[in-house]
Amino acid sequence: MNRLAVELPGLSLKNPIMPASGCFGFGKEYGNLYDLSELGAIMIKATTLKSRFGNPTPRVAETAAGMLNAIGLQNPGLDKVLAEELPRLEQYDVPIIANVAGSEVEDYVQVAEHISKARNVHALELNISCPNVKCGGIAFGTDPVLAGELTAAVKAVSSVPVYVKLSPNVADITVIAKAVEAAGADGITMINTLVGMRLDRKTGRPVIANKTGGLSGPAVKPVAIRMIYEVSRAVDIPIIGMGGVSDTGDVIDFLSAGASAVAVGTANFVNPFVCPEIIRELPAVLDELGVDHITELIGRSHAL
Amino acid sequence: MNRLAVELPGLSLKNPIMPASGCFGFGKEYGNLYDLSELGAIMIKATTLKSRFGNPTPRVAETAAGMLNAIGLQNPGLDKVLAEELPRLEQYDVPIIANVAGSEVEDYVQVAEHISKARNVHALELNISCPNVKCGGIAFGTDPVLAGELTAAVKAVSSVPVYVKLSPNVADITVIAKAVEAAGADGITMINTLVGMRLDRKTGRPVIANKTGGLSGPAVKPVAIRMIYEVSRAVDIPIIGMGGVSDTGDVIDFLSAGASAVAVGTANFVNPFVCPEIIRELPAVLDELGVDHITELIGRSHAL
Amino acid sequence: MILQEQMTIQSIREVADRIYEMVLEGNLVNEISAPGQFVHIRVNDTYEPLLRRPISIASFDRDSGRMTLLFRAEGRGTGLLAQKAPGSAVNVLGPLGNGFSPDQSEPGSTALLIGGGIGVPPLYQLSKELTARGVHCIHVLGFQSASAVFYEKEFAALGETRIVTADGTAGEQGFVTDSLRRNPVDFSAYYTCGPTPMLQAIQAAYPDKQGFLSFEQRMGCGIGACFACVCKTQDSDTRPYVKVCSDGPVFPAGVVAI
Amino acid sequence: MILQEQMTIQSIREVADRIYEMVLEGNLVNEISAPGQFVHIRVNDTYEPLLRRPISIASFDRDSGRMTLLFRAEGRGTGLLAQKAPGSAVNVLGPLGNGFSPDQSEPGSTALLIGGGIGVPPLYQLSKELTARGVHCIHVLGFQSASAVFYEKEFAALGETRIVTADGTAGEQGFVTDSLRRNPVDFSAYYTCGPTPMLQAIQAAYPDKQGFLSFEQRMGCGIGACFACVCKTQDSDTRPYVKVCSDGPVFPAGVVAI
Ligand SMILES: Cc1cc2nc3c(=O)[nH]c(=O)nc-3n(C[C@H](O)[C@H](O)[C@H](O)COP(=O)(O)OP(=O)(O)OC[C@H]3O[C@@H](n4cnc5c(N)ncnc54)[C@H](O)[C@@H]3O)c2cc1C
Ligand SMILES: Cc1cc2nc3c(=O)[nH]c(=O)nc-3n(C[C@H](O)[C@H](O)[C@H](O)COP(=O)(O)OP(=O)(O)OC[C@H]3O[C@@H](n4cnc5c(N)ncnc54)[C@H](O)[C@@H]3O)c2cc1C
Ligand SMILES: Cc1cc2nc3c(=O)[nH]c(=O)nc-3n(C[C@H](O)[C@H](O)[C@H](O)COP(=O)(O)O)c2cc1C
Ligand SMILES: Cc1cc2nc3c(=O)[nH]c(=O)nc-3n(C[C@H](O)[C@H](O)[C@H](O)COP(=O)(O)O)c2cc1C
Ligand code: FES
Ligand code: FES
Repeated sequence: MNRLAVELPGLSLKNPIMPASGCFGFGKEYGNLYDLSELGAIMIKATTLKSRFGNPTPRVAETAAGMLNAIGLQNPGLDKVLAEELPRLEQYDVPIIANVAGSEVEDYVQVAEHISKARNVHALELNISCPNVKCGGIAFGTDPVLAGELTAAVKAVSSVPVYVKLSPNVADITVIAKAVEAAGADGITMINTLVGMRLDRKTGRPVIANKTGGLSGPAVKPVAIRMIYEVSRAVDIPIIGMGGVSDTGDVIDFLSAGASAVAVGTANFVNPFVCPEIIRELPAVLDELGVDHITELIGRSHAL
Repeated sequence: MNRLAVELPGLSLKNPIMPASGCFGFGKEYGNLYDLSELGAIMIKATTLKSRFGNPTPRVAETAAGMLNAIGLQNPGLDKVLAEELPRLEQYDVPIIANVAGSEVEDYVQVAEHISKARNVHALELNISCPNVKCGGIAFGTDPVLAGELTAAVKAVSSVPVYVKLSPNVADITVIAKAVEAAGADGITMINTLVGMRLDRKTGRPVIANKTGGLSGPAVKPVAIRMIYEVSRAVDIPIIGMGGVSDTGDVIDFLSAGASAVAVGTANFVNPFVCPEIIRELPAVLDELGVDHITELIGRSHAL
Repeated sequence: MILQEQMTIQSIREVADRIYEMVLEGNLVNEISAPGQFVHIRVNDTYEPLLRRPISIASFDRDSGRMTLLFRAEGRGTGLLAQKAPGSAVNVLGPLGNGFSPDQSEPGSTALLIGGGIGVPPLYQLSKELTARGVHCIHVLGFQSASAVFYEKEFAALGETRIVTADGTAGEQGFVTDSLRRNPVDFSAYYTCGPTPMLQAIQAAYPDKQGFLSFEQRMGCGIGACFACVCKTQDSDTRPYVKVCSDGPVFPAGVVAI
Repeated sequence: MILQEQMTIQSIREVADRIYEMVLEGNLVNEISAPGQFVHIRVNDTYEPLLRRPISIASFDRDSGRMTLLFRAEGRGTGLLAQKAPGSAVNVLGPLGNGFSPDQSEPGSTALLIGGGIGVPPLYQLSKELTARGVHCIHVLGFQSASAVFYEKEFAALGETRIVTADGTAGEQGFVTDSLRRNPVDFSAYYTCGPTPMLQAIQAAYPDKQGFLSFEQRMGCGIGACFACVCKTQDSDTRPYVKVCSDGPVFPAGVVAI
């Protein structure tokens, strides 16, 4: 028995650990450091219909136990991702979750339709929560009606299960979660980044050229845990949790909060080997906790 | 000329530094450590009509560069605050900002009416953003209509200017800010805490008895800075900024973002002398920045 | 008076499995007024860990300006504290709280001192002061297992000392209350510090004795301002709550609702 | 191959005002392939500071397994790095990026090496390699003021070395470009590293020369995955952008749009 295996819609994960979208590119660079087949899955960088250059630099800034980014969904566009990035990832025994972004419903639909047909794409992650682009993205993620409509439109064309990535920049995240569940989402991924800003001490001006950026890293973990706890009680579809996961203990916390699998973002920049290290450490932690199978940890926080 | 003096509605501050509500009690304990007359002002602990015991313990938990609290507005109630706490503070040459909380509009109104008549209370801080009590508090802070109605009701009875304390747990904080401005608020204080959760590693259960708590400290600073930046562009009333302020550099950042004065919360627990230390360091920092008067720093981030 | 001071580490050594003894020197020692007071330690000057850690004063000596702490390297904060080198400085806030009053025991009387795990340290200074007053001290000290036992000799030098371990690898097997049930002792007042269930059991076992209990609670400020560390009281009409940091950590039996 | 290694600090010393020279030993040195590559350093194992810091390799020696870094204690991260003690370990990721190619200069030719401030370090290894190839090196090194000047002797040992300071407290007064305008030099290729305005001025000053520029950019991953460090290119049709960390930090003149 594989004590780490987790079954989710479209995804037979050998372990519940995967790099988060935007923090791992299309796997090429990390693939030079370790065997990507070790991973449970890979969430690739957001893909849009046309290639995007993204925002001006500086695009990142450090904050206390966190970082801000405003990459602005830079990516080579659907055609190149289909022609180059996804085929290169076929050498690994690892399911790909394709992060889909756009400005209009129609953009999302077109990307979803085509990318969901790629051989190694086992699920889509609908990015309705990117805070760093002017149109689209977060607008869908803060309005339950728009979020539901977009989900339904993408579900209608996707060949694989659809996960919707939620924004934490809302008053009540369960409202959005229920809306996308009702619209047919197969799962939820959360959280995307909190909108933040850092100023230059000397000039007083924003450090990031885009002014605001998305806050990620250990600083946001308490918010992520709380929201996953709330959403996992509000919906019946599974959650892939993220937001500050940096070590094996964090993975335990996210599963306990109610996530069924866990994505690692910013921590890849701090320690590029963090994902395989966590995967190797997990069995010993299960022993310590007296747990046979990792799925027993899911939702422990809800026990009365 | 006092290079640190700031004039705000109801408040002639000798410097823009004050302890944040709930992080300084009613000044008694810190008054044993240093002379409270050094402070620009004091925001006292939330006062409710009746005394409150608050939430069960544990009430605090540490997080990466932050902490969670769920005190639950414990306070001795309006009568005791008027009879004991406020008179004791009269020995100091420092304006008091009274933090007013309640469950119903009527509670707020009663507390506001009476406490605003106390000799040393120069302004009210309407707490519509406490995440740690079941009724009231945050409910008002996430609904612009309720927030406006409450503000107007309190303004109608208050003998001193009314500042409204905003919650960061919203999708668009400018909407609430504009609503309370329109309802007659004299100023805004922000941000209160972000709702978060920490789980016990062994049991998977929430560490805090109340389950969720309010996240404060350096971790939330980028969110506070961003929101102050946004609100200071959206309204014409002044802002007292807070959220992670721990040193003199942070004060510069908050003023640059658009705050006219700055409150220090969690940092008092880390260094009980942090407020007077910052006040003493500020003139040298103004020199370094080549600034004559501290008010020149306000809103620097908005420059094009 | 409460000071915030950069105290110098005179020595640090592991006295039992993950239990460290740290000797600190500074002016703060002059301000200590009673055994059972504690200090609030900032383990480094970064934001991680952010909060201070409360640690009891295990013993102190005004002449040398030194005090001893005994702590378990438990989580992140105490783990970092254990790695400090002699000669380096630690940011200490204290002395805090109200400790035990050795005056409560008459010279010639017998005091029972019951400690559990990292609740043992403050009893050491207390026993020294009681013994100096001519009070006869009996120590019953509970630990998880032999590897966790510390300061056995130090306590034995002051009076009868029973070691009790949960797994029986040292001294008697069981909890301190088991030992006291098996072999009762005669005493006039008890003083105890340890995990809450232990305090509860002891208070229940000696309803008629004068007793003093030292409590633990998660803390924010450590000085009474933040209301993090409150406990409900048994007589809630006269005094609805107490704060462990500033009203305690030591309370007479019957005050705190446990 | 890129390694993540706990490298041992052999020595650390302040060579100018807030400029530190740190010698590190480890296997990573075997992987260095060119002058101008950099490493990405995690200054401690807490979350504060969170991100790694990019620092150029100033020189290295495969035989001893050692490399030298020169960095300015600027903010929080480099400030902590400067406090490290010899014998302790630092978490280093590298070698990263593509450096300068000494092969681009023929033996016997003259190379102009222009450095500004903390852009000076990578030029040292470059000059060593060029000189070893028989290339004649002229160094023009710009600093804020006399107190910030470092490695003047080391560069002078390799070839003609001009020091230029903004305030004139050492060498010539002005910027490196002022110096080169006042006293032009004859050379076949230039190599430069420093603040972007300096790179811009140099590229503009020598439009017809072969040149290689090393760029700085705020970084996340340091290995090409996060798109934090992109720059627009001059010929955006064939290649819309480059990443400083993995495509650079060194680019031939005319590639990056500055
Ligand atoms: C009045 C008092 C006196 C104490 N005296 C001693 C002593 O002499 N020796 C000793 O080893 N321990 C003592 N403790 C317990 C000690 O404070 C905790 O073990 C320590 O705070 C744990 O910190 P950490 O960094 O190891 O753990 P972490 O898990 O990193 O701590 C996370 C947070 O929880 C708090 N916390 C965790 N456990 C406790 C606890 N048991 N009590 C209060 N807060 C806790 C921490 O202070 C911190 O804020 C005392 C506690 C109190 C309240
Ligand atoms: C390829 C490359 C090579 C470099 N080589 C050297 C060198 O050899 N010697 C040296 O002293 N400096 C070098 N730098 C600059 C050095 O990385 C920064 O001075 C350092 O990151 C500042 O960190 P801090 O902790 O001191 O400042 P902080 O203000 O705490 O830094 C905050 C954040 O901003 C980033 N940052 C700040 N300044 C810079 C900068 N100029 N470039 C990139 N990121 C920055 C930090 O990495 C960090 O993420 C190099 C930069 C790059 C990109
Ligand atoms: C540099 C960077 C780029 C990101 N790009 C994307 C993206 O393209 N699509 C997306 O859905 N999320 C993106 N994110 C958000 C992460 O996937 C993740 O939700 C968030 O960072 C929280 O996780 P962490 O704290 O582990 O980083 C990005 C985050 C970072 C730091
Ligand atoms: C222990 C604690 C108690 C608090 N109690 C109150 C309160 O009674 N009323 C209120 O408006 N805010 C309260 N706050 C919020 C603070 O005033 C402040 O808005 C917040 O903590 C952010 O600032 P900081 O990061 O500097 O702590 C409390 C915060 C803490 C940490
Ligand atoms: S810890 Fe703040 S009141 Fe006790
Ligand atoms: S720093 Fe991540 S791509 Fe260059």
